Amino acid sequence: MLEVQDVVTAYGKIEALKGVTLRVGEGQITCLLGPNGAGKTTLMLTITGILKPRRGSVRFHDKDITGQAPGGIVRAGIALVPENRLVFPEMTVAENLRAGAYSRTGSAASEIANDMEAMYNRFPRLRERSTQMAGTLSGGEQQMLSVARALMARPKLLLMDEPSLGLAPMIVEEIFQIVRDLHKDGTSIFLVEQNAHMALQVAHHFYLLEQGRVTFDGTPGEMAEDEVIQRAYLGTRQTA
Amino acid sequence: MLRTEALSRAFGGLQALAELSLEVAPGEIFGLIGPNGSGKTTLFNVVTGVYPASAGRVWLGGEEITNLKPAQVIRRGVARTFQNLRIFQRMTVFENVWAAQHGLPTLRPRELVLPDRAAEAERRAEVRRLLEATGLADRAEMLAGGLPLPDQRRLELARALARDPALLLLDEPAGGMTPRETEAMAALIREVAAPGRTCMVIEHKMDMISALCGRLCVLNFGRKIAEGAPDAVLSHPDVLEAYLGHEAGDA
Amino acid sequence: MDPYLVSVLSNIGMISFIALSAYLLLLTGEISFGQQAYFAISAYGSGIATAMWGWPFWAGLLWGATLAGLAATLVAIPTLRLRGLYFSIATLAFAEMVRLVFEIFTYQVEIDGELVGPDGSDGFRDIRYIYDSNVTAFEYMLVIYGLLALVLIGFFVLERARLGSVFRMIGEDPMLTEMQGLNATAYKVLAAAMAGVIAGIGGGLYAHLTTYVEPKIFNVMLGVHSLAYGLIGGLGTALGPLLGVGIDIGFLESIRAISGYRMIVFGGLVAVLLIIRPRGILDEATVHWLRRRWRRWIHAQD
Amino acid sequence: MVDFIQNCLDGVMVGSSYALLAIGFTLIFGVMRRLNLSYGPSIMLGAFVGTLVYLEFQMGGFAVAVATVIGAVLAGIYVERLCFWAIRQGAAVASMVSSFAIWMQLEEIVTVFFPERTYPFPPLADRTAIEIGPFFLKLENLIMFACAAGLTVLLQVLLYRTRFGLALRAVSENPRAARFMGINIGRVTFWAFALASALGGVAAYLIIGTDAQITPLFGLWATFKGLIAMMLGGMGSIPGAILGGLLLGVVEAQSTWYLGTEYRDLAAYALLFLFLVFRPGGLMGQVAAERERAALRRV
Repeated sequence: MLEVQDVVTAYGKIEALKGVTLRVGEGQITCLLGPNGAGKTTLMLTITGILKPRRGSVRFHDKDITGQAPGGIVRAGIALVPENRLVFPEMTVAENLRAGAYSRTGSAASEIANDMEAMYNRFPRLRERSTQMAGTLSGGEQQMLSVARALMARPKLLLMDEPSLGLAPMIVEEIFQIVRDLHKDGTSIFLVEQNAHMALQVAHHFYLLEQGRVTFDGTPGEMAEDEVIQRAYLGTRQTA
Repeated sequence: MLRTEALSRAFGGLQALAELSLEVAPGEIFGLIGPNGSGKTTLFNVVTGVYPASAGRVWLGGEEITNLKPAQVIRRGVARTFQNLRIFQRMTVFENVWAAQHGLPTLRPRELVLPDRAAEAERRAEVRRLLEATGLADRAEMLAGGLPLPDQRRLELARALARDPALLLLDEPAGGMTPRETEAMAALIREVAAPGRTCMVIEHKMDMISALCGRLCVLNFGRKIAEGAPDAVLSHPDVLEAYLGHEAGDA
Repeated sequence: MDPYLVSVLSNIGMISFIALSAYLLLLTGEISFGQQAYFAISAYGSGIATAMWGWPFWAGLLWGATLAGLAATLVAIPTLRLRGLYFSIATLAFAEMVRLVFEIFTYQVEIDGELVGPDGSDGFRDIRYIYDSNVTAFEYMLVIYGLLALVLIGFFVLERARLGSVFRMIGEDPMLTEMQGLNATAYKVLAAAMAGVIAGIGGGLYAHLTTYVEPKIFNVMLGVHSLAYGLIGGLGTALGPLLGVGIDIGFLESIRAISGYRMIVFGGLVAVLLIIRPRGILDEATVHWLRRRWRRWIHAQD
Repeated sequence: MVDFIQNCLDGVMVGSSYALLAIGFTLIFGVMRRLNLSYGPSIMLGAFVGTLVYLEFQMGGFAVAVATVIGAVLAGIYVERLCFWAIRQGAAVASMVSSFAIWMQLEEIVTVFFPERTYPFPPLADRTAIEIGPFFLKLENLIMFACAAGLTVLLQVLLYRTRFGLALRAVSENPRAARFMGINIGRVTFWAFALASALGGVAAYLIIGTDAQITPLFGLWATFKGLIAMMLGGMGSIPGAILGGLLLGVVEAQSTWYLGTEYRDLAAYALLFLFLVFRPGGLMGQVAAERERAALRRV
């Protein structure tokens, strides 16, 4: 459904992505692993149209979306749950959700209200806090709001940039449960994670991004067998 | 060397450090691990006076340094590096390391304007030695902003060493590095940085941490959940639960 | 020498002091809209000393510059805690306060049957020391450039010394500077005091050249110009602000075709330069590059 | 006591013009987190377009008002493209200095075309004074006060009830996240500037109308009054801008009465300086100060 072909993205002279090729299958959970500074967030920004690639193409549903404006890409059906959640702290929970639906110019107000209702049903805690400022929410609640806000755009593909970052293990479990539920409801998911253990439980396909290059491409089974990845992203006990 | 007693720091409702008591012995390499946001960097910030502590106390080598101003803490023999890399981008590599000497207690205020020839030559030679040791000598005259990431991390280390600190705080010194670069950095810490001083290292790279550190402390929600030798700590059930995840336990 | 040329050059020299003053603060990362306040304080202070108290010129100039430095220190202590925009606006507010105080400041004594001294918004006339002592305009220009040379030498010493490096460190990252064991606030106050003295020297020279100062000259436009000179000419070296002054007064003011449109050209020039060269023509990278070329050239000669 | 209250009333009346100017400043600062110092000169330029229409075509109040607003918006957009849009993020200070440079430019453009010291402007209302007990109010000031109040309500509705307002607030709180929602930041800031300039045009029309004459110095006056009012109120808060404007007006009126005209501006700057040193967040600044602290924490 999403095909990234030989993408090069640079900040000035420094190439953060040095020819990345990968694909995200329809109805699948695809996971991208990699160390800090490998270019994972840059890839997310390139897919969402915030950064323009110097070379290569991004195709979504067989349509070239390279270099389109971010608004157009959201309308095409790709929404991002950004790293560090990035909720609007001095707007209420309800306003945050409305901001998520900003790009849906075609939808009637009632339709958006219905979707907000659906979000409150999926995340009851957000309903309780719908008139609170988002900045007063706990980290886990903010992450849920961030996911709900992205879903308000009715995406076909949901990009999630390190949703477990800085969250307590129990909340991480919860977030991954949400990922499973969303997948069950038919949303394709492209997940950026450092928490390889959790990702292994949900993802259908793995990519490893290192220094701007894809250095591994395979199934969870293949990944679990790869010794280098074992050591870098899973194992701690072998060397300990 | 460094001792904290019930050290706490809150940001609004968020408890970044909760009654943390630690003791780091002179000469050891002490590892600090834990999930993102568990308070590791906050500990460095409170120790170096960037944030005042909400409660609790800090001692450095027997002297209480709780809530001293950053410059005062640093002048008592502490140096640090930064997780998100802070270098003086508009200065050359050489100047970055040279800059660390401006605030040395041994440098008299007059020397900021009118240096003693001999002493200044000796200090400049020391900068060159450090650049040599960290493998940056051939880039001394480059503007630091143009260095690749691993070199910037090494530059931070060289700059910290220029203060010849008794306590060296390293915040993810191998962050964003490939395994090979990580090994090189570990060797640099072990052979150049650590001898003759106390080090505290924050890292997410368990290979590096367990090979480098004599003792580890694991933080979660600002609290200590385990402390001790790497083997014991990394198989501690709470640590697996909070930081390493269940799978590691099964592997 | 042509009297017109002497007057233009004298002007360039005097304005250079206040441009260097703003530049020194720019090095520490602070934008001051208010250096004209110290220029004014010294203009009045040194004028009062020579015209009313009968002090010699050099003592009056020293006194004016000292007053300016003291005032700058006193203002710096509370305001340097403020960051960025807040500091800039505070300096602006202070400078306007100084100007408005001079609008109502009256202190006159009778000398040889005539009232001498500041008279509110009518200004301060007859600061005649230079003329009474038969110093020619050309000689006075040499005095200005002599002092400017001294200040510039001071800057070059500073740039090579650790202190200059401390100022630049603060300009880049005050927190990281603290992490090198340096009290960033104290050094900023020092920089502000030095900047006050430098502006003060310019102010004292100005009062004695024109023999007449009035409060409205020291308005915000003077402050902004002096700030803009550094930003145009470049923040990589003390020659940057001088280049800025030269471009504005020496070049733009002397082209007939744009007389009456000078602000249009100057304003546009500043705006465009801030887009394409945010740290001026002679910025740090350019200065670094030039130094390397120079060193290489020297090597090649050996 | 009667004097004191009359001064307060006068202050509030004059202060409503400061409040009008501060709203535009605040709108721009709220969205961009940057200061537009050439706000005053750009609406001054707009007012001179109005004067041109008044003098050349002998048209009345409404046409002049429209011309003023159009001129102000065009000048505002010029400033936005050159000093804000072209200078990218992280350069708040560069934008501020650049807007100061453009200030000088705009002022000189006006003086080239309008070399006289003052020009006539259609008066806003007859100089009728309204008596309430021992107190006097002027009709034109009441109009201004009503406009300030009305515009505040309108702005609050726009900010809190419309899609554009949602986008505007999203951009000011977190531009990065706003982009992920598909909000076009460039477009939002463009329209915010246009809106602020239009408001400034209205303010200029009302303020200059009360004097019935205009000078190029209006730009400097408008920037300083609006800026001081905004900083007193707390940067980025619209109710704060109103309060700051009124406070400034009252302080000026009282100092004029008790100390004399020559102390009026001095008192205003002294107040600003003291506020900056002791309460940089301004009257309504708790929120802004909190935000600063939050930003610091992320360092």
